[in-house]
Amino acid sequence: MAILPHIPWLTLLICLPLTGAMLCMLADERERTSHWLALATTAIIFVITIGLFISYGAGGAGWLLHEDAIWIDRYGIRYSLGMDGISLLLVLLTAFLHLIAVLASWPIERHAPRFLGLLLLLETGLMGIFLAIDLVLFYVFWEVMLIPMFLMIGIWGGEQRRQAALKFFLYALAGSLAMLVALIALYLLHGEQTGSYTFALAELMKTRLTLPQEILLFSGFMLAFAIKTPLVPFHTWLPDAHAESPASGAVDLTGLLLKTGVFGMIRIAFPLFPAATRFALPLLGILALTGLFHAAWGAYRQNDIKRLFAYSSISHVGLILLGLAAWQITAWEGSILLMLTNAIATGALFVLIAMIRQRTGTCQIDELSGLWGQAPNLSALFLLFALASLGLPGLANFAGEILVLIGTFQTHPVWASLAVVAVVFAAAYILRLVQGVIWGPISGTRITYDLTPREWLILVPMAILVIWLGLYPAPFLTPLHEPVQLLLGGSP
Amino acid sequence: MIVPFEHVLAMASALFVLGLTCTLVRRQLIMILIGVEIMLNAAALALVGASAFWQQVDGQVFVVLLMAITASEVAVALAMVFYLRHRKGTIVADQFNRMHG
Amino acid sequence: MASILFYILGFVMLAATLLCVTCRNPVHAVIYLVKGFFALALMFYLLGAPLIAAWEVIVYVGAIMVLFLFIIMVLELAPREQPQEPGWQRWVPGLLLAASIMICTLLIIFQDPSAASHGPNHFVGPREFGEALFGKYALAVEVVSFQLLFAAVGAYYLGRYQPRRRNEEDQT
Amino acid sequence: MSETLLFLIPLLPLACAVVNMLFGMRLPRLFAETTAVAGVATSTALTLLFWDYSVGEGTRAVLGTWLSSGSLDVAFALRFDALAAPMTLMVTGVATLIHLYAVGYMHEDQDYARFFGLLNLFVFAMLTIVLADNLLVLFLGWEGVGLCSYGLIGFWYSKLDNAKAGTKAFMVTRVGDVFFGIALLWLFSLTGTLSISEINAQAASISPGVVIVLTLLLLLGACGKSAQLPLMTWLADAMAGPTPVSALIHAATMVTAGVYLLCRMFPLISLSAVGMTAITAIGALTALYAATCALAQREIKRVLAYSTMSQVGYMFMAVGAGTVSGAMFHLLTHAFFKALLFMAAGCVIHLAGNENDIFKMGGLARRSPPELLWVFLAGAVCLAGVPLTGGFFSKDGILLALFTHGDPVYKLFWLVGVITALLTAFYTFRLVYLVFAGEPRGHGHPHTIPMQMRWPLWPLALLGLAGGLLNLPVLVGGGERLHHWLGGQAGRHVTASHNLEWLLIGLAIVIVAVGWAAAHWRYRVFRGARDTKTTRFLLDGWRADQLVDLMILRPFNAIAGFCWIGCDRTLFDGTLNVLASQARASGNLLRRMTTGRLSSYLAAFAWGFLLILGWVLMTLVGRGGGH
Repeated sequence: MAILPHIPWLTLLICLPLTGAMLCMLADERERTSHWLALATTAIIFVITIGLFISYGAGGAGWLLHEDAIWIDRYGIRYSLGMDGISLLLVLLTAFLHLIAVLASWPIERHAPRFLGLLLLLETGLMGIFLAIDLVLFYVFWEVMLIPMFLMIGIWGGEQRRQAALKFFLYALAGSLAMLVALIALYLLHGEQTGSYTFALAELMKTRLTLPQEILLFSGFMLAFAIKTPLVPFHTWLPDAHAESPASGAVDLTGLLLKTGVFGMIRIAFPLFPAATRFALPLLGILALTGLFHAAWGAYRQNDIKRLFAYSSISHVGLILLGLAAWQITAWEGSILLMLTNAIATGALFVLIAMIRQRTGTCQIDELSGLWGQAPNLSALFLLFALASLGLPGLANFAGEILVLIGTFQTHPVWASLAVVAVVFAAAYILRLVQGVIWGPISGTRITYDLTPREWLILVPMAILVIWLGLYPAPFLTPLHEPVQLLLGGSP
Repeated sequence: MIVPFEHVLAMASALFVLGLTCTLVRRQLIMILIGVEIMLNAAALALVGASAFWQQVDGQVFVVLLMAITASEVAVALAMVFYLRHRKGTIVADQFNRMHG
Repeated sequence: MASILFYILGFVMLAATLLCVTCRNPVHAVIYLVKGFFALALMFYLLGAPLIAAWEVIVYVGAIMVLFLFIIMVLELAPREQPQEPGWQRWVPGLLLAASIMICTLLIIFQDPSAASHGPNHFVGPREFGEALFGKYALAVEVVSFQLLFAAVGAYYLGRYQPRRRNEEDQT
Repeated sequence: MSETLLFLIPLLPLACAVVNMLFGMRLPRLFAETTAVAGVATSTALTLLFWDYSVGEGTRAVLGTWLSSGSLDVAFALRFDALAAPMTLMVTGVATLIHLYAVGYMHEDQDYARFFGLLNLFVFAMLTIVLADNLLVLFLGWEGVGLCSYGLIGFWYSKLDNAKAGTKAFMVTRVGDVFFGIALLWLFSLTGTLSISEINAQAASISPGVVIVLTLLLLLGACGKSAQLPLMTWLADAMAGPTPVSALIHAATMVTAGVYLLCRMFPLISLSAVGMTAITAIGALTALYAATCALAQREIKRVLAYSTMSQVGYMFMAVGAGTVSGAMFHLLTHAFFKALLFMAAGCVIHLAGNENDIFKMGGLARRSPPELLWVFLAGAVCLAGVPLTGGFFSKDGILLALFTHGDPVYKLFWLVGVITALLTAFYTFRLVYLVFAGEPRGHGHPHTIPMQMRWPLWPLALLGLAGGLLNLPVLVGGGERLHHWLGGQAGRHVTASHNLEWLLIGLAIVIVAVGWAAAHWRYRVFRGARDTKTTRFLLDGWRADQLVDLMILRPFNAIAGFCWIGCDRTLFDGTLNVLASQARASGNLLRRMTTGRLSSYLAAFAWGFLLILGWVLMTLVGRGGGH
C-alpha cells in the first residue's frame, strides 16, 4: 500500500512549514516574496498530504505511518510521531485550509512576511498536534500553536484585538497548565508502578490508576481540551477572538484550533482514562447539548457576522461532542466527518466575510443589505456555504450531522431528539443572517466589483468540496473505520 | 578568659540593639549610617570575644576584614549622602520616596 | 582587676553610644561615638587583641569617624551655634566620659602590661596575627582589597558631578 | 432499457438547473428558457416511457452508496412503483406546463437564469421525494423542496418582506422537518434500515405505543410541508413569490408532498387507529379553518392559497379515513385545477395591471379574451365540486370514505367536510363574481397576455374537468381504475350501498347549488357592508401569525437575548472580569505597602529580624528544655 518511497513523511510535514516560516520571516516586506514563498510551502505540503491520503486512504488498524527517535533520553521523552486514519484526515484538512488561508491573506500588506511566517508556524503546531504520540511532544506543539495565534489576533486583528488576544491566550494557557500537571502526575505514577519512566502514549495507557486518581487526571486533561473545543462554560473567549481576528487568521481559528481540542480528547483523554471516561460521558453529553442550544440561541441575537459564526462553531462543536459522548461507532465517525465539513464550511464563510469587509468596510448585519443586487456571485457562494453550515441535506454538514444523530439515537434517544430540535435554531440564525446581508434593498456603500479571479480560486474548490462531501463522503469515512473501532473497542 | 563569654555577648547585643534603634529612629541619613556603624562594631566586639573565648586568632582576622568592608561601605555611603545633599538639597531619609509603588 | 575594668569600660561605651544616639547635633553624636569606640578599643585590648584595639583606634576612629565629621562639616549639617545655655551642665557628660576613659587607660598601662595575671592568657601578638592573616586568609585579603578599590572608584564617581549641578540648582 | 436510466427523470431537471444557474446569465435568454422547459418535458416523456416499469412491485434503481458507517448503509436509490408513477407523471406534466407559462409570465424579468434554475432544481427535489426508495433520500428531497420554495418565494428579494416571507416559509417547514427527522432516526433505531419498503414490512413488529408516536411525528412533519394546522402560517405569505411559483409549488407539488409521505408510509401509520383519527382530525380542522379564511381574503392569490390548504386538508382526511386511492385521486385532480386556477389568476393580475386585490378588479369578463373566462370557470367549477367534474368525484369519494368509516367520530369529520364543501363553493363563486362580473373598479391599464401564458391553460382545464375518469366510482359505471392501479398500496376499498351513494351525491349537488346561490345573492344582488370585525379576523387567518409571534418568536428572542447577554456577557465573562479585578485589587494593596520611605523598609527589616530571633529562641528554649 505504501507507494510512497521510504521518506520520513511525518517529520517532513512538520519541518517544512517550520522552514517556510523562518524563510518568510526573513523575506523583504516590499516585494511579495513572502507571499509566494508561503504559497509554495503550503502548496507542497498540500500535495504531500494528498499523496499520503491516496496511498493510505484505505485506512488500516494501528499507525499507518510511525516515526520514532530519542529526544531526551534521560526522562524517557521520545520524538515519536504516528498517523492513523483520523490524523490523516485532519492533516489533510490542515494543509488544505492553510493553502486557502495563504490565498485569502494575499491582500495583507502590513508586516506581511511576519504574518505569513506566523501562519506557517501555526501550521507546524497543528501538524505536530495531529501527529505527535509522545505526550511531551504533544504538549510542546500544543503551546507552539498558541503563540502565533495570539500574535496574529493581537497585531492584525480588529478594534479590541488586544483584549481578545489576551483573553484567548490566558484561557488556553490555563488549560494547558492543568494538562501539564496531569501529564507529569501520570508520568510519575507510571514510573513508580512500572519502573520505566516514559511519556509514550502506548505505555502510559497501561498505568493502573484508582478511580479518584483517574478522574482527577482525566479532569486535568479535559480542562485543557474543553477550553480549546470550546465546551460551554469555557467558550466566551471564542466570539471575541473571532470578532477581532484577521481574515485568514479566522479561517485557522475556526477550522482547526477548535478541532485540536476534540482531537486531543479522542487521541489522549479517552484512551488514557477509560474508567473516568465512562464516568464522565453523561456529563460531557449534557454539556455538549447545552452548548448546542446555548450557542444557537446566542447566535440569533448577534450583530457582528464573525461573532455569529463563532457561536455557530460552538454550536457545531457541541454536536460533535454529543456524537463523541454517545460512544457509538456511527456517532464517532459522524463527529469526525462533521469536524472536517464544519471546518471547511465555516472557513469558507470567514473568507467571504473578509471579502465583504474589504468591499463594504463593515461586517455588521444591520449595516449590510441587498448584497445580491450588487455582487451576485459573492452572495450566491455566501448562500451556498451558509446553507451548508445550516445542515441542508446534500451539502457537507448534513452528512456528518445525520451520522451523529443516527448514532446518538442508538444509545441516547432523548439527546438525539433534542439535538434535532437544536438544528432548527441553527436554521433560525443562519436565515436571519442571510436575510440581513443578501436579500433586501441595496443600501449603504456601493460594491463596485464582484469576485476577482483570486477569490474564485479560493472559493470554487471549497464549494466543490462542500458538495462532494455532502453527496459522497465515503472516501473520507473509510480511513476512519478501524481507528474508531480501536478507540471505541478499547474502552466502555 | 577575663570575663565570661556570655557577658561579652550580652554587651555586644546591647550595643547592637542601640545601633538598631538609632538606625530605625533617626531621620537624618548620617545618623542612620552611624547607627549602622554601631551595629558593625557590636559585631566586631562579639568576634573578638569569641576569638578570646576559643583561643583562636580567626576571630580577630575577621574583625580586620570587617573593618575593611566597613571602611569601603562608609566611603560609598557618605559619597552618596554628599551627592544626595547636592542633588536633592536634603538628607532627611523620608524625602526620598520617589520609589513608592 | 581586668574584669572590673572590662565592665567599667563596657558601661562607658554603652553610655557614650546612648548619648550619641540620642543627641540632636550630629557633631556631638560623632564625638560621643568616638569616645565609645575608645572604650571599645580598650576592651579589645583586655580581651587579648592588642592589634585589633590599635586598628580600632587608627582605622575606625581615625579614618571613618573623621570622614563622618568631614562630611558633616562640608554639608553644614550641624545646626548654627544657638545661644548657649548657661553654666556647665552641657559639659558634664562629655567630661565624665573622657575622664573615665583616661583613668582606665592609665590603670591598664600602669598595671604592668606584660603581667600574666591580669592580662588575658591568650595574648595574640602581631607575628601570630600576621601568619593567620596572610596564611589562611590570604585570598580573603585579596578580595577585600578589591572591595576597597571598588568603593574608592564608586566614591570618586559619585563625587564627581557636584560642581556643575550646584550651579544649575542655584540658577533654578 | 436498464433501470438505472430511471435516474434520468430526476437528474435531467437537476442538470438543466445547474446549467441555468452557472451559465444562464451569459447565454441568450432563449437558451435558458428552452433548456429549462426541455429538461422537464423530457423527464415527462421518460416517465411515460418507463411507465410499465412501475407495474406491480415497481423497480428499484441504485446509483451508489451515499452514507455507510457502522450498521448504517444508505444508497442513492429510486423506487418507481404504482404509487410513484402517477405522482411523477403529475409532477413532471404540470411542471412542464407551468414552465411554459413561466416563460411568458417572467418575460420582462431580467433575473430569468436564477428563476429557471431554481424552478428546475425544485422539480428535481420534488422528484427525489416522489421516487425516493429510502427515507434519507426522501429527506434530501424534502429539504431541497424547502430550499427552492425559500429561494422562489423570496425571488424578488429587493422588497424585504418577500425575503421575510421566504424565510418564514423555510423556518416553518424546517420545524416540521424536525419531527420528520426524529421519526426517521427512531425508525432506523427500531428497524435497523431506512428503506421505506422494509420499514413498512417490519411495521407490524413495532409496539403499538411507539407506532402511535411515530405516526404523530410523521403527521407533524407532513403538516409542516403541506401547511396543515399547526404549521400553516407560511402558505398565505408564500404568495409573495411569482405566480408560476405559487402555481407549481403552492398548489400542485410541494403542498402535496406531506400527503404523499403519509401515503408512502401508509402500511406503518395505518396500524394505529389513534394516529389515523389524529390525521383526519388535523385534515378536517385545517379544511374548515382555511375555508373560513378564504371567505374574507382580499387578494386573489391568497384566496387560492387558503383554498389549497383546505383541499389538502381533504386529502389528509382521506388518508386518515384509510383510502390512499381517494387521497391520491383528489391530489391529482386538485393539482390540475388548482394549477389552472393559479395560472389563470396570473393572467387576471396581468389584465388588471398587476393589481392583486379582487375588490379593485371586476367586469373582466368583457375586457379579457373570452377563453380566459371559460378556463377560469372550468377551474372554479372543479374546485367548487360541481357534479361530473373531477373535483366533484374526488371530493365525493373522500366524503363517502369518511361517512362509511366504522368509527362514529368520522361522522363528525364527514359533517365538517360537508360544511367545508359548502364554504368552498361559496368562496369560489365569490371569487368568480368579484373578478369577472360587475363593473370594472380597478384603474390599472390592462397588459396584453403573451401566447405562452394562455396556451398551457387548456390541457389543465381538460384534465381538471375529465379528472373524474381516473377513479370513477362503480355507481356511475366507472372502473375505479386508480384504486386497482395502486393495488396493495390502495388502502381500504370504500364500498357502500347504492342508495347511500346516491344520497351523498344528491347532498353534494345541493351543497354546490346552495353555495352558488349564496355567492350570487351576496355579490350580485345585495350591496351590503364589506368590512366587519369578523372579516378582518378571518382576513388575518384567525390572527395565527400574531399567536405564533406571541407564543414562539417573542420568547425565543428573549431566550436568545438571555443566552447571549445573560449567560455569556454577565455570567461567564462576568466571572472572568471579577477574577481579573480581584487580582488587580490585591496587587494594588501590595503596591500601597511600598511607601518608598526608608524608615518603613528598615522597620520591616527590624520586624523580620525580631521574628527570626523569636524563632531561634523558641528552638533554643525547646532544645534547652529537651535535655
